[in-house]
Amino acid sequence: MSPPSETVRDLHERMVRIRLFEEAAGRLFESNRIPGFIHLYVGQEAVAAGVCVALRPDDQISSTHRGHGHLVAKGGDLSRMMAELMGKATGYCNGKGGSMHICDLDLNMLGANGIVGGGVPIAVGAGFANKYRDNDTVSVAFFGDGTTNIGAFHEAANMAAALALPVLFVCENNEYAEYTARSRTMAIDDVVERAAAYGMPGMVVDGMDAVAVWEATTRALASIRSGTGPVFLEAKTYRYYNHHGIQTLGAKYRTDDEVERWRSRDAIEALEASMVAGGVATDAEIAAIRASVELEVDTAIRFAEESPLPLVEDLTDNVYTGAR
Amino acid sequence: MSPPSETVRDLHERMVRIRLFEEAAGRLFESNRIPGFIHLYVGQEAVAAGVCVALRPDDQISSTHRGHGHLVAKGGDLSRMMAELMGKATGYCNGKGGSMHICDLDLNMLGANGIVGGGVPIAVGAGFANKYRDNDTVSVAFFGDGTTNIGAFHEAANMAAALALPVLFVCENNEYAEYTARSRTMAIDDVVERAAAYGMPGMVVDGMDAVAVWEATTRALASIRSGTGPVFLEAKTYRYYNHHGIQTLGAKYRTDDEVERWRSRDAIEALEASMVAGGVATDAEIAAIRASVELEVDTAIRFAEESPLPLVEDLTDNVYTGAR
Amino acid sequence: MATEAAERQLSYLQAFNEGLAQVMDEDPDVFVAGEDVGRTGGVFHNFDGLFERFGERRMVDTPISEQAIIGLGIGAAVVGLRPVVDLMFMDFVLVAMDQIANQAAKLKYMFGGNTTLPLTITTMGGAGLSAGAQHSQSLEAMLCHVPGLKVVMPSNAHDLKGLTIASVRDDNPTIVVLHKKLLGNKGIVPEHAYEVPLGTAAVTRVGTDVTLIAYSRMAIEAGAAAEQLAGEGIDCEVIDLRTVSPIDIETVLTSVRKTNRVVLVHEAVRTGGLGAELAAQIQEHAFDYLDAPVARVGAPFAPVPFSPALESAYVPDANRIAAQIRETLHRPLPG
Amino acid sequence: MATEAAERQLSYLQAFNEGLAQVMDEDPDVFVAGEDVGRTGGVFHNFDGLFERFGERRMVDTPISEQAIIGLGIGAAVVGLRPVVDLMFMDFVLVAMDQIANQAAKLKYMFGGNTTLPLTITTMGGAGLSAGAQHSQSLEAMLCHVPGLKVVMPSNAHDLKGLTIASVRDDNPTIVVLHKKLLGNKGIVPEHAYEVPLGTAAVTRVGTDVTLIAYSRMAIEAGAAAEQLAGEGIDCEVIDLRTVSPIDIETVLTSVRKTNRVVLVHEAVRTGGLGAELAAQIQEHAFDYLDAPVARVGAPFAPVPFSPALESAYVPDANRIAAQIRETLHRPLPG
Ligand SMILES: Cc1ncc(C[n+]2csc(CCOP(=O)(O)OP(=O)(O)O)c2C)c(N)n1
Ligand SMILES: Cc1ncc(C[n+]2csc(CCOP(=O)(O)OP(=O)(O)O)c2C)c(N)n1
Ligand SMILES: [Mg+2]
Ligand SMILES: [Mg+2]
Repeated sequence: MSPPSETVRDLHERMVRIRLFEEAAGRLFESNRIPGFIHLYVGQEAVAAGVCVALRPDDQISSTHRGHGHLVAKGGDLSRMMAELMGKATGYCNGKGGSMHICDLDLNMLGANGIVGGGVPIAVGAGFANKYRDNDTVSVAFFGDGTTNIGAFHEAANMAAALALPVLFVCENNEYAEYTARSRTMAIDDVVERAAAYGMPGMVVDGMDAVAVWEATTRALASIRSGTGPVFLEAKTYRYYNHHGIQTLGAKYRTDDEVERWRSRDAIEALEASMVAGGVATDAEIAAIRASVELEVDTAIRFAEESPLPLVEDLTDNVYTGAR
Repeated sequence: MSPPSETVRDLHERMVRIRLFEEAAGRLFESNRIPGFIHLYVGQEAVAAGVCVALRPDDQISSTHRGHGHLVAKGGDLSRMMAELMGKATGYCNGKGGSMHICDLDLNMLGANGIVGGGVPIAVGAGFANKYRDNDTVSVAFFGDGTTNIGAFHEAANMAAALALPVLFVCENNEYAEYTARSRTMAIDDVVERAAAYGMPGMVVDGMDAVAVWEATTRALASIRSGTGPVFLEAKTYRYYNHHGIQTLGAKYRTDDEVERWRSRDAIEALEASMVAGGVATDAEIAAIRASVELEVDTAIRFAEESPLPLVEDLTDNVYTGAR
Repeated sequence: MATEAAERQLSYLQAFNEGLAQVMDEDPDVFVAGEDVGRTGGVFHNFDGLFERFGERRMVDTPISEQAIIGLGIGAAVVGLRPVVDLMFMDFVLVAMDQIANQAAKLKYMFGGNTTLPLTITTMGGAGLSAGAQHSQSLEAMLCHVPGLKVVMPSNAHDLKGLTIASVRDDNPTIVVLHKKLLGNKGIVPEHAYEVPLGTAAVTRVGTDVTLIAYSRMAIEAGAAAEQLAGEGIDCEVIDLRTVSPIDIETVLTSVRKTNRVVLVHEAVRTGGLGAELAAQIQEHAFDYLDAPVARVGAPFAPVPFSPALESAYVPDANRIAAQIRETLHRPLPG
Repeated sequence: MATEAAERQLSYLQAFNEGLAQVMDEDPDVFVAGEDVGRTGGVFHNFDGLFERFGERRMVDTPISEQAIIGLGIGAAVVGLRPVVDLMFMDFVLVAMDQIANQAAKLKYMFGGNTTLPLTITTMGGAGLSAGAQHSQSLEAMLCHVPGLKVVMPSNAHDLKGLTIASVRDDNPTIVVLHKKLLGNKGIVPEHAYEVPLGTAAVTRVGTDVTLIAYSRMAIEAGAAAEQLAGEGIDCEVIDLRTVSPIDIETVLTSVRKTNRVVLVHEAVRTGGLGAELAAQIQEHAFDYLDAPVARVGAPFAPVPFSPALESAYVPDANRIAAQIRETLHRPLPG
């Protein structure tokens, strides 16, 4: 099942949007224009793009501390995203959430999450609602390899399987949880081996190949929409930057060599090469896309920087719906 | 690996001690002489006995809400147990714990637990200490099938595997969690399928066959003591009474037929038959054991009934070690 | 309303069940999920008959997975359903605390308001059944410290039904805490689907000498203490908070300004319990009205003991409350 | 002790690290387990160098499994080790609350005293770094409500080292809460392995007009407020609680009986915070000494906002504390 050119271009553009947004966010973080913590998605773009291009707009996703990529891939507005990262009133969460809680309910992006595993049960809840409404919508839980070690993940995965809910579990296996190699926290070769514990079909895909991710997701979604229950998809990928912040090389928990090896398989470059080779796009067209996204990112930065800070008067707004 | 006659007699006696203690506790509960909740172990005796006979005295066990059988099998004093169930000052926990928190640290029985899954991480902690001390002691976590659905179990199992700890995970699969059939809470045929998710060797054994449990445990312990990490053992068994209390037949969540089918394979009766057939014991010897245990249980009941209640002055003792 | 209907008696348990059934009837988006809530009807029979009536689509048995049970409710609520999820015992709140306090409570705020979270959590609190340290706790103080949650702890059948309905209809995460020792208590319960508004206390006895403030089962014990003291010529006003977050502080202060003395009662551990917050607020807002320290009656600083001999000394009762009232009253006016 | 040693300066972080290293040196049964505590030396560098010094046997990296991390500590403690387990952020206490509050806290009591539980939990609390609603909380009130736990929240390098050592040596489950905004603060720290005894507050400034009670970072802000007010002729006594469970109520009451006015400060949400318990106890025990209501300064009833513009208004500071002190002092004596 090869994707139509339209789809390939879509995959590409979403990846570029993620990449350029994240690189910009990293620079702004480095220069203290973004406060707090930042967990960049750079390197993993093929996963978010591959999955989200395969989704329908009504399909929901729940995300993680490394959530910008998921929101961009689901169609997030870069200006409102950047404004949120800067803590501005015009941000997605009016500055109250920040990087780790960014969300767009209208796009059915149910939020990044600061708690490892915190978002997985929420996706399962959305999946429950879809089945309850019998509407063939699917919810997707994105999570990392390290997250499969936490209780909330386990309970949520089993719950989805036991109730045969329409949920796609997407494990972005970048081989590290913070600064700890996966091999030291689980005694299995592939995370997908966990799927069988729930009686869930498991699939593995090259997370540096957007088309492969799209194909795998498309197949998984067909199975899920047929009503047979959840599917587990492991995408092998890599984050270029450190867990947090913007360092790439020189870390002591992984070798520069390893980083370079993964970067040499960069998902965007690979797709661009194949697009050009396959006649899906010319170099000029690709450059134009990059330029247009760059403009969009610049606009987003300007929007964010010029946006007002939230008002202290609004500090305790939105703790409750309605009067407390 | 067939057990010596001595071992078979040991298995038998421990099972009889559990059975008669539990039947007595059930009657006392029915007549309101034991307060609170009671989760009887009757039907599952072969598991606790089979495992604990294979253990060394220094091996630790952690237990569950259905924990009397584990303590009896580890050598628990019936008088102090019965006194605890009755809330007496002479009980194992001076009346402060009750059925769900019964323990004997001297016997390395680290406590029953009222929280499903609560005791599993504790066994893993004991296993960590054993490895830390390099003493080739093993810790055992007993837990039910339903417990494998909770996060604490998952985290503990994975932790033990990741750190290659000397822990034996014993799942007593009695096919129900309270009043819910296992098939409705997990989409797998055998609980042991979960072992692979942790990279743990998994074994299945007939939990109505004490000798088989003993053999499987003995093999598992040899593997664990060799330093290769934890093992998962699923024992297929059945509880004769309801989840809580003393009803057996007439429940709406399982058929009487099913209950009778399991009871017809009663582990104690089966072992007794094979002991007689194999010349390990005569009918008279078996009757003598039953009689002697009955006496012990009667003594325990008398001890418990005649024991004083805890003093209200001691209500806030033992919240802390030393002055607060 | 006809008189006979108004006088109909239901047990606390039946009142809960009826309230829940009525909100399920009126709103097809309401479902219930939890351990043994479906086919079994709840281990306390709290959901009896609802499976037969609403079917397995709406009465959902779950695995033993408290975190995922709450998460299921959160996710379903975020996308527009109105879930009721059950934690069998209040002690299990601690197992699911991340999903309750880090997720459910904060989502709306963290999302800048862009969601509602019409989630109801039902659970069973309290001691008195020799259920031991992990099945007897009253943990409301932890929940009341978490912005974003509402918590109700009704003491009688009427309030329980009305607060259950109000909680399910409310658009915020709300925890309905039943008391496991009250299940059989009968009371007059109207048949229609009425609400007891969240955040409203009830003055259940009017008096002038001292204000007794309690909730859940302790409201009953407080009433008994007041009754007992009436014979001694002591005239207690009794307030049943009913909702513990938010607290109806106006009703409390109005009474305190009249009686000038206060005794707070709860089953929870005294230290750091809800009584601390009430005492702090009362002295903040009615300092000059107080003729004696605000007194607190609660459990000692220990886990709940198993033995009935200890548990009965652990849990406050009418006698201990009465003793505290006498002490509070016998304190001479500051001179 | 030589003068130069006594004057040696260490940062808060270094003091923690040194204290921990010293108890590890003195007792081979002490080990540390948690996420990235080993090879990485902790994400806050809190465990820097300990892996190199004590090796992977004693500095144990774990999977992301907060429940099992605490459970590992409990099990190891029950069989005789003296574990230190780390929860990277205090917010994650909620993920492991069952193991902390239902297991660790209650085990000794439930077992009728037949065990000790020399377990130390280290964690990092507090706001001020724009870390958002799930990485900035101060949740001590929940922990202080749980019998069986001890909780320390030091405000400076000296106390942190001494309390860390005392906590690890203590035979009870103790939670050492560092404040992530204090990590670089320097102070004089003796080199030897000294203890600051658990449960002892420090009077960090002697004064007569009002008693300011705080802990963790707010003790610093309280000191700054006192400094600021000294210029206005207001003479504050400042108490740094240091241990929040158990509270050193004697030191508090002695001061209150002298100053007759109290302002309590913490970073946690005001409602149901530790200030409530303190206010309740103070008016219980020193009612006749109070010339004004015990005042509480704390965070508003909302999750911690991300934006620095909001967060700085959310977290109390010297100015807000000073304003409250002025208000508390300007209240006329009851007449
Ligand atoms: C409950 C909890 N524990 C620990 C953390 C700290 N933490 C944040 S991200 C992370 C690693 C997550 O690893 P993984 O799931 O593989 O995702 P990745 O960062 O690789 O994308 C950790 C330990 C947290 N946020 N929540
Ligand atoms: C965290 C938690 N959730 C729910 C319960 C209530 N509960 C007690 S035992 C039990 C069923 C356990 O099933 P299983 O693990 O199969 O053990 P079994 O009772 O069959 O021996 C449940 C749900 C509990 N005690 N703790
Ligand atoms: Mg990872
Ligand atoms: Mg079972």
